[in-house]
Amino acid sequence: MHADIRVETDDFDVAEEWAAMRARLGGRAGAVVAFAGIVRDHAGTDKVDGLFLEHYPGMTEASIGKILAKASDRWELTDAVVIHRVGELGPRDQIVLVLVAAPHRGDAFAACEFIMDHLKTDAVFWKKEHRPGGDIWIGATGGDRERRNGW
Amino acid sequence: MHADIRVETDDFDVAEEWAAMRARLGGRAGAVVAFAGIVRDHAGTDKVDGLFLEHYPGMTEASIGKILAKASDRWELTDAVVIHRVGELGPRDQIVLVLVAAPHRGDAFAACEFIMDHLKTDAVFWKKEHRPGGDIWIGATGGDRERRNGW
Amino acid sequence: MSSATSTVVAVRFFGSLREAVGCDTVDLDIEDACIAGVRARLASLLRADGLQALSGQGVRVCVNQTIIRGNVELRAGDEVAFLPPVTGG
Amino acid sequence: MSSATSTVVAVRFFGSLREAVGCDTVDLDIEDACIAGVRARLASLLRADGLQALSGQGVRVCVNQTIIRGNVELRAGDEVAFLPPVTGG
Repeated sequence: MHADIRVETDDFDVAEEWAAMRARLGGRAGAVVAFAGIVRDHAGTDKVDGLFLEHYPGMTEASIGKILAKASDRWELTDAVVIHRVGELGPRDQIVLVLVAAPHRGDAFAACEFIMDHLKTDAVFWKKEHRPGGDIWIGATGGDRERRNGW
Repeated sequence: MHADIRVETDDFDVAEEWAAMRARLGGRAGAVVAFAGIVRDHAGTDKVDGLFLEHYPGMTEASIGKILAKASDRWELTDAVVIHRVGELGPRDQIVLVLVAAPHRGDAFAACEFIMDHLKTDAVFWKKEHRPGGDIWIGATGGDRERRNGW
Repeated sequence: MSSATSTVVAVRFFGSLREAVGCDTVDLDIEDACIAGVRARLASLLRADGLQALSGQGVRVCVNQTIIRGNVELRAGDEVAFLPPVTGG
Repeated sequence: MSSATSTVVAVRFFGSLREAVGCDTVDLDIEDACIAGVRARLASLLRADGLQALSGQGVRVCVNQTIIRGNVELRAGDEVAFLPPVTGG
């Protein structure tokens, strides 16, 4: 499996990543699934003016690598790319991209969602939301942990 | 929900569709999931030289519309695009694109997979595979029906 | 169900049925303005294997792009279609 | 566990802990070359609220980017990090 993990402050270009993955695919891959996370302008009923994302260079990439390895053990995948942004992000900014290719669509869907659910709970990032009432550091929610533990 | 259904012989450009959807998203959408189906060069152990896809203009689009309506009843979606190609396709050609945006990632993943599973069984298309031993018309497989009935 | 005057309907065949019948669309002048009338007319036109394919497992019949079951009445200009089992994506 | 010679390790704080402590990275000269020695040294440096945050629920300690449990020995040049609960995406 080709795997690519990047943590960057710059925005990513889904088109470019998609085209690069497609160029790597042989005739074996029948399915590509992409997930992009986008910063919302609210959390529950609270307005959110933006986010600050922090990571631990080296350890963060390794934590994502472990998630990809688990996914690759569990499903037949041909390619996986994870790009996660850090730094200051505003509403509507892209924050994360997970791109997976597989021979069969069931594997591609499951692996992409598995990777995303584990990024929320197991990847080494810290997220602070800028709300009108002040900044709040966010932990993985109970719902996030339930989703992860469901796998 | 914004919905867009297209059945065309021309290839589609994922980058263009993704950008157009992103431009339509307000601050409410936190998740975009895309599925692209790609023609494989084999089916089981048989080599596949290509496909011919046929549709029933009008009825095919309506059958996809019903699938999107079911998905939209079941999950909170902000946008859905389905593009399905018809005509002659070769190995590695793109065949179908399903793009879904939603406030939450669970809804986007579930709806995209639901739509794709139902396209396989309920959308009005006929598919012929060109194999070295001759052409074969393909029906939805038992696996396809199981996946659909699992929803 | 039968009428003295004749009724012209369009009959379409898709996928494997189009190949089995050897025809895409045919305008049929039917005496009995219903699906049974279409089948009777086709029986006098088609070769046995093409006709048999139309009664194959999973074949569905549409009138004006809506799947119907059993026999229904038809009017002039109606479009009847024979659909083999579908598969997309 | 204690040694007569002192050991310099880098200590890093992330996320809410970085803010609570008011510092990103500090090089500590510790007498007792282990995690307990780091904590003892931090107790003499930090304000009470910063120190308390380091013992908060879900805080994990890493040595050279590997999460450890309990006390472990340290060598000169080791990197110790205090991580609050993570959340990505």
